[in-house]
Amino acid sequence: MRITCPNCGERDRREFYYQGDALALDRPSQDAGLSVWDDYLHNRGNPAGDTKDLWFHEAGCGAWLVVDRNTVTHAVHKAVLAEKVKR
Amino acid sequence: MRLEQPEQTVTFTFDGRKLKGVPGEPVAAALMANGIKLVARSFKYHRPRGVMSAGSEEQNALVTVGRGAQTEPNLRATTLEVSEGLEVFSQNAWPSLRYDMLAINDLFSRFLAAGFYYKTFMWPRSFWEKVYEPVIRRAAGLGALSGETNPDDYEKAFAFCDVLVIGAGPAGLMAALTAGRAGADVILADEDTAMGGRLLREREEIDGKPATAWVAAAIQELANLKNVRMMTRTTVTGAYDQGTYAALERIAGDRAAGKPLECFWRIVAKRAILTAGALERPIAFPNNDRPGIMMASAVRAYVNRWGVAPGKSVAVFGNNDDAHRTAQDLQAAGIKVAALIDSRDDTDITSDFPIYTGAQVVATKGRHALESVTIAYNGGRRVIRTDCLAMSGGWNPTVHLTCHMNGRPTWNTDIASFVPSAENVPGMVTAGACNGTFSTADCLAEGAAVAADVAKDLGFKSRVKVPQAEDRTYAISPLWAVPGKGRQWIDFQNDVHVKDIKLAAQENFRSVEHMKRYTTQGMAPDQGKSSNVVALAVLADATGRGIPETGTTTFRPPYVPVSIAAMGAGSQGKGFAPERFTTSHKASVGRDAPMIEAGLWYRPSYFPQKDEATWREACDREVGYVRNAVGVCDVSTLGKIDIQGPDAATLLDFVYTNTFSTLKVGKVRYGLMLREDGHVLDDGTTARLGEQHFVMTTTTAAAGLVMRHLEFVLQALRPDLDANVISVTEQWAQFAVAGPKARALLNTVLDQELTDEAWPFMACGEANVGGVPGRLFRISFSGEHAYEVAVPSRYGESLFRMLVAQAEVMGGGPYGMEALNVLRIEKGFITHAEIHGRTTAFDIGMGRMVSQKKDCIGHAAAARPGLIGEGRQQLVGLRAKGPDHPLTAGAHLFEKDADATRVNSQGYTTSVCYSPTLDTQLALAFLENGRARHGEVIKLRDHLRDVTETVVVCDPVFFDPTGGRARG
Amino acid sequence: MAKLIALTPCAGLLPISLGKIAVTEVLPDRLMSVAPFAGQNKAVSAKLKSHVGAVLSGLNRRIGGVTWFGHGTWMVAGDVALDGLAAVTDQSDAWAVVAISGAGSEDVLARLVPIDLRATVFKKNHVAKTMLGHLSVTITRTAANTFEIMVMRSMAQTLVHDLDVAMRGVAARG
Amino acid sequence: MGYSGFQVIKEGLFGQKGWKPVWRDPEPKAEYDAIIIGGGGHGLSTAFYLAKEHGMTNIAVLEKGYIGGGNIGRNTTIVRANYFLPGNSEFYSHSLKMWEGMEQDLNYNVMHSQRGLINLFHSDGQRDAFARRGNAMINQGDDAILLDREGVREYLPYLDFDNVRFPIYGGLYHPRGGSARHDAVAWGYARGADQRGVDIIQNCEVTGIDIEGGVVKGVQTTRGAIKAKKVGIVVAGRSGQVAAMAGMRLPIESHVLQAFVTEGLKPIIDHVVSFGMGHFYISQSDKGGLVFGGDIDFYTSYAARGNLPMKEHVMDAAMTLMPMIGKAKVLRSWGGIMDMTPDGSPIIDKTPTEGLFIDCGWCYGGFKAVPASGFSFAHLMATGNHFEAAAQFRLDRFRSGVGLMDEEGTGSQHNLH
Repeated sequence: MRITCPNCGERDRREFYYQGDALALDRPSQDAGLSVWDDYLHNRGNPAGDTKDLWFHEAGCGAWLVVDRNTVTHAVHKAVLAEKVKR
Repeated sequence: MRLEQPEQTVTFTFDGRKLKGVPGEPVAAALMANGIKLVARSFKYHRPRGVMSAGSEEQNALVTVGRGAQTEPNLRATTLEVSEGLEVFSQNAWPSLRYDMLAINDLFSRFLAAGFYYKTFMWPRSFWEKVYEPVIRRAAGLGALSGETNPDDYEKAFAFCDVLVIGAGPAGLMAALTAGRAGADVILADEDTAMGGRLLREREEIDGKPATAWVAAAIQELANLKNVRMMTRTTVTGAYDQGTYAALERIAGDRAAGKPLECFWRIVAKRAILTAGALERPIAFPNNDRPGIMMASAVRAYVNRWGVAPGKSVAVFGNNDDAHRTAQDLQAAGIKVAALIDSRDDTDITSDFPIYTGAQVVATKGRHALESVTIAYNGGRRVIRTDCLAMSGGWNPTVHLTCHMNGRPTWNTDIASFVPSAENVPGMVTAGACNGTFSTADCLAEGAAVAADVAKDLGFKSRVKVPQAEDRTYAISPLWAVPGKGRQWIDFQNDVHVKDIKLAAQENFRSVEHMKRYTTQGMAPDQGKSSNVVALAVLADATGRGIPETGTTTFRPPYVPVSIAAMGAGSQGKGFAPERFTTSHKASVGRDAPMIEAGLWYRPSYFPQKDEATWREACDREVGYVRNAVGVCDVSTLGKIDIQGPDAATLLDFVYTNTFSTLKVGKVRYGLMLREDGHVLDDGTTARLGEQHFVMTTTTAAAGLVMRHLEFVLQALRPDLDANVISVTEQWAQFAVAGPKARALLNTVLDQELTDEAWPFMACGEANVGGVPGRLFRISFSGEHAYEVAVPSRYGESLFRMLVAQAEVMGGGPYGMEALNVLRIEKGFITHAEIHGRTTAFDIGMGRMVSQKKDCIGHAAAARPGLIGEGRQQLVGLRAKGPDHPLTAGAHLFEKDADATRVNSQGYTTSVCYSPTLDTQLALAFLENGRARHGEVIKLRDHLRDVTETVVVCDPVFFDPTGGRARG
Repeated sequence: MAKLIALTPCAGLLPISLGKIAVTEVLPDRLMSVAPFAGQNKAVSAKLKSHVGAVLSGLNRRIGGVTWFGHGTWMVAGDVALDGLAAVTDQSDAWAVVAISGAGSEDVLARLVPIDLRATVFKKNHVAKTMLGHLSVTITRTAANTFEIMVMRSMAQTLVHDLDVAMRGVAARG
Repeated sequence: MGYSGFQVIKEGLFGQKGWKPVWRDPEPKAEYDAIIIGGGGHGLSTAFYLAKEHGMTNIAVLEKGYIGGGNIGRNTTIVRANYFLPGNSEFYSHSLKMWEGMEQDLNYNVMHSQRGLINLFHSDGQRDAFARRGNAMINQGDDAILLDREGVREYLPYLDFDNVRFPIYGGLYHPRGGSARHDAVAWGYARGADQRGVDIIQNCEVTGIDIEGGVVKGVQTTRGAIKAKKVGIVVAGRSGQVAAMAGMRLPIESHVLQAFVTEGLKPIIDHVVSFGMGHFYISQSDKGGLVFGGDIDFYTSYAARGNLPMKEHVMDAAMTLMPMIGKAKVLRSWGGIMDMTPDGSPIIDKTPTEGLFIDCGWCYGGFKAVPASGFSFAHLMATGNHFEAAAQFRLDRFRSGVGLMDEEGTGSQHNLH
């Protein structure tokens, strides 16, 4: 798999660390309650199709990316800087 | 027999027999030239087998090459190149290829039908491992590994191109020429020793010249194009996401010259053109596996390309026009054609050799070499004496790579075979025979057209110029199996025959996947390249379905077997992971310290002295340095992260459970970090060097993890925070100087006087060493009066030597990991032995360090009911009965009189040591409700090491509980 | 008075050469990482221009002594004072810097680096944060046949070993 | 018909004509007492034990493709009981005991071979963790032996002990660990269930779950609606999609785990061996192929195929651990889709919908669990109570934090287990 890092350009999958669903960006408040935190930490839509997830260009520029990709075809549609998505 | 005398020959051996061969020709050709027909024994029934093909799809002729550690089993004699001194051995036969004891399996074959082993060998139960299985295992397997360490070099490499052309036959050469001429970066890869594909094997003309001349000209032109890279002996083995292809290159030349044997390529191509050709498939007639029965196209290859006659009197059996070529080529080469047997009634050929149309081979004779075939013809039978039968059941396009990304091929009735479906592998197109396009003229045209389209897509302008070539039609009438007496082999490599597949259908293994798994069809080294379609057809027939409904099994990478050494090149020995060395490494090694792995780092275990017999003696002495004088330890491996910015303190408050915004400049604070799920991530100290400047230390193990975590927080969770983090682990060589004489020692190396007033416990700041600006931290991981002094790494070795020399003057010296561990256990300080990923702040008694005034990572999840409370196993100390009662790490804990069973287990030890300071054995442990049980006597049981001890539960801080020594 | 002796990261490891390819140690005087605070890139560039004669380079580029060094970070060869504008961290001792030069250097790196370093693609003063074998590295093309490679100091030996093996592989092919 | 050596000889003499279908291909009925969605190892064994232990024979297994086509047919066939956290420990211990009688129970040779499993360790810290595990295994009544370096050398002389990046300190030897013929397990259970009257229905994809008033009523399939009062979801790799039909969101991510096999070789690796400094484990099949695997590909995927960097990493580990393996050749690599949970341990539980049950989240340890998982799930479906040895595999443990079984200690990131 190859991902186009917004900083570095297209790179081999081996340069990236994968974390998981991009819902991790939406951290609940401290007092949101167990169920909200359970959803945030554990429960996943886990789609067979397009998904957004978080990757870290660890052996590259060190940017956290939100990658738009397909879990069935492995097509990678887009990668953007996580800090831009968040802002 | 050779058709012409070769210019040059070399000597190689087969099973010890010296033979002449032409350098570079396949061993199969050389064996043939030497009249050797029997070259292998089959997998299951140990039937005598000969060479079947002329390529990497070979099913029968697997051999072993070399001796000792260089032994390489399961090489195909059809692709193995002859060289001087090459030693080739047959395999899977004992005592010899000719007289193989296990051929007895063949006699009992009626009892060894597909899947028979699922139905027996069940009684008595204990016999499976002891009796049945060992016998089966010894009989199974083809070649043997030497069991010795691989002595050869292999390498890996990356390559990039606009267009990867896979296969250099007519379509591939045209594609490469077209794309190359247009200016695209082209890689042309072919698994053969020379470019040209089937044009090297056929008698054909292109542009009025022999095809081989056209090939030579094409290669010359490609070689002159700077943007084209030609890779021979290179098999593209797999297609992966986003245009990544794996390829295996067998490197030509002398093994002894230090050349790598193979190179495993990762090729990234914007586009790929698959021009992999097609493979001829056998016909399943009775006893179609005798040595001397070959693929018709292979016979042409040996005659036309290698100048070797596979037989003296050759018969040809086919169901398609292409088989006719074989007969014609044999005749042209002056080899007797015993018969052309065409299963079709209406075929149109005239010649002066015997032709039987509407005929089928129904029997064969000859144990170690073919002697005759019997054909059914005109309602009767006829025996034809022949020593070689060339068979052709038609052609299977080599669609494999188009299926590597889960694509499925489509059945094409016209050619009775599967062809690639469109859009199988993004960026890859197909042309030529692999696409079901068989005539040379069509292949050339399709290769050029496809490449022109690809070049245009990539922004290049191209002109299509296609040479004139033969445009024969390919007519075929399916013939899969011929009934008769004797087994009709389909998968020669796994000894699967027609009856096996019928039995599978009978037992409801009707799905093609079930049939494959039940009969092992297509699971041998060739992965059913030649046989799968025949098997499908037989299954379709047996289940009353058509072939398209029956479907295919999945082709998966690699296309040809790839050695583990090639894909794992560079990792043997120490190459598996980088090695990290501290600046004091050489000095420590110079003191004979055993260096042990700590993550990727090496750290000294202990520093032995001459009179010491065990590591314990050294360790006790080093502990004594720190407790009584002064010890020096390199702590540079701990992660150091520089944190700067207006929001640096806010960041720290968010990632640590405790508060850092209140920390004063020039001070250090211990911090605890949680994962978002509420368990401990790491701990360490963070120093405030300036209002907006901190330096964080992490454990050695978690340095990378914490760095990634901080970046995650800053970029993904809190981009509103204006702070930057960068690792400075490598910038600073940092040494712990610990013990009552620590200050005195430092005063011998520091440029300014170190005083308790200026440097109280947990102070930090700049300090110069010999004019070099350094940093000093008054922190302690031993519980003693201690400092960590840091200088830029270039001075690390020098400072280490200096500190150690001064320490020795003061009755101290260097200490290693063993002593460091004892010192911290005595003080109840935790490491990742305790914070192993399942512990919470509550468990380690730091619940109160989780500030309730602010949010932090892990705060909410740590409050889950399951993560706190009496039922949790909590950190405690355990004290043994005395110094002669060693405790073991990993032992479980039980109430004093309880049985050592799972339900009774209340905890376990994590770290143990002999404490020379307290002269007893200690352990840190987790114990259910442990904090409330100090003073209780419990049982420690280690089944593995047969240790049972009674121990007293106590506070984990065994030594100096008030911490006066570190402050003093 | 104590006197500390300095050692370079590749002391005892370099130089090495085989055929036309040589690997030598590069010893920058001073390396400072510069990570501008929010909204300060322009101001930092202006200051750098006066300190070291170059502005913050673009992504994946080097200008003079200023090398892009990853997300929001540059490595500056030389002393800088950017108080309040950027996180400035002394990295002078953190990196082993080597140069590989000579015809065939690209082939050596192609055995180790998963990116396209051919001259048509990766030109002079192009920078890549990438891998070399299992190492994280920063690679800059400094001349037609010369690349500069930066690796963490502690891993200098592995870098040199990996280059050495790849050089022998290239040489053996002739 | 019973299978035996006698029968094999008899059929051999009479041209194999007498062998009957191993399972029937019945048409689905309009209604069953219970439906199992998923004809993999766990689903088939659930059906078998529902019939055998609970007398529920009017049941059906619905399989969208062919039975045994999922992870039961794509794994590296390792069978072991070497867990150390309560919850897992007793469950896998129970499972191993069931393996030990499986062939006789099923009258089918699944070639369960207790050739012994050796987990290598490469540091003092790892040794301590393995010691804790080994002691937990013995506490549970299973077997474990702590080997030092020389002890490992006696069993595995071909490992690189001397010139290696991460030297071998020793190993935890689990003599009762081993391997089995994976496909045969599916077929054996299918045959056993079929013989007891269970309908195994292939090419029947469930497209919806009928729920009324919080109670399950049946399923919609590509072959029509089928009613049932009890429905069990056992569809590893697709758990999220099928659970979504019942409005559930699971604590599961799907990840690909690759596996590899070499050509047949004469016996060389007698044990199951696992590396401690990277995910790599290997055994040799009875056919002679070296069967091995590594870590998951790390990113969520349903593609059932793996990437190249992970392949290389696995080969790297092979070469550093046992460099004698270099000249063996990989024939085939494939991927299975794993249900990865936040603690690396499975789920066997009721769902909020009455009559709907779920068995999922086996991560990459599902093969060895096949008998006990089916046994436990059948128990839960038939009686409504959790089987004791599987009682901790609850869905709500993540929410509450009670009874987490994070053997790896890597926390709630699904792909790290």
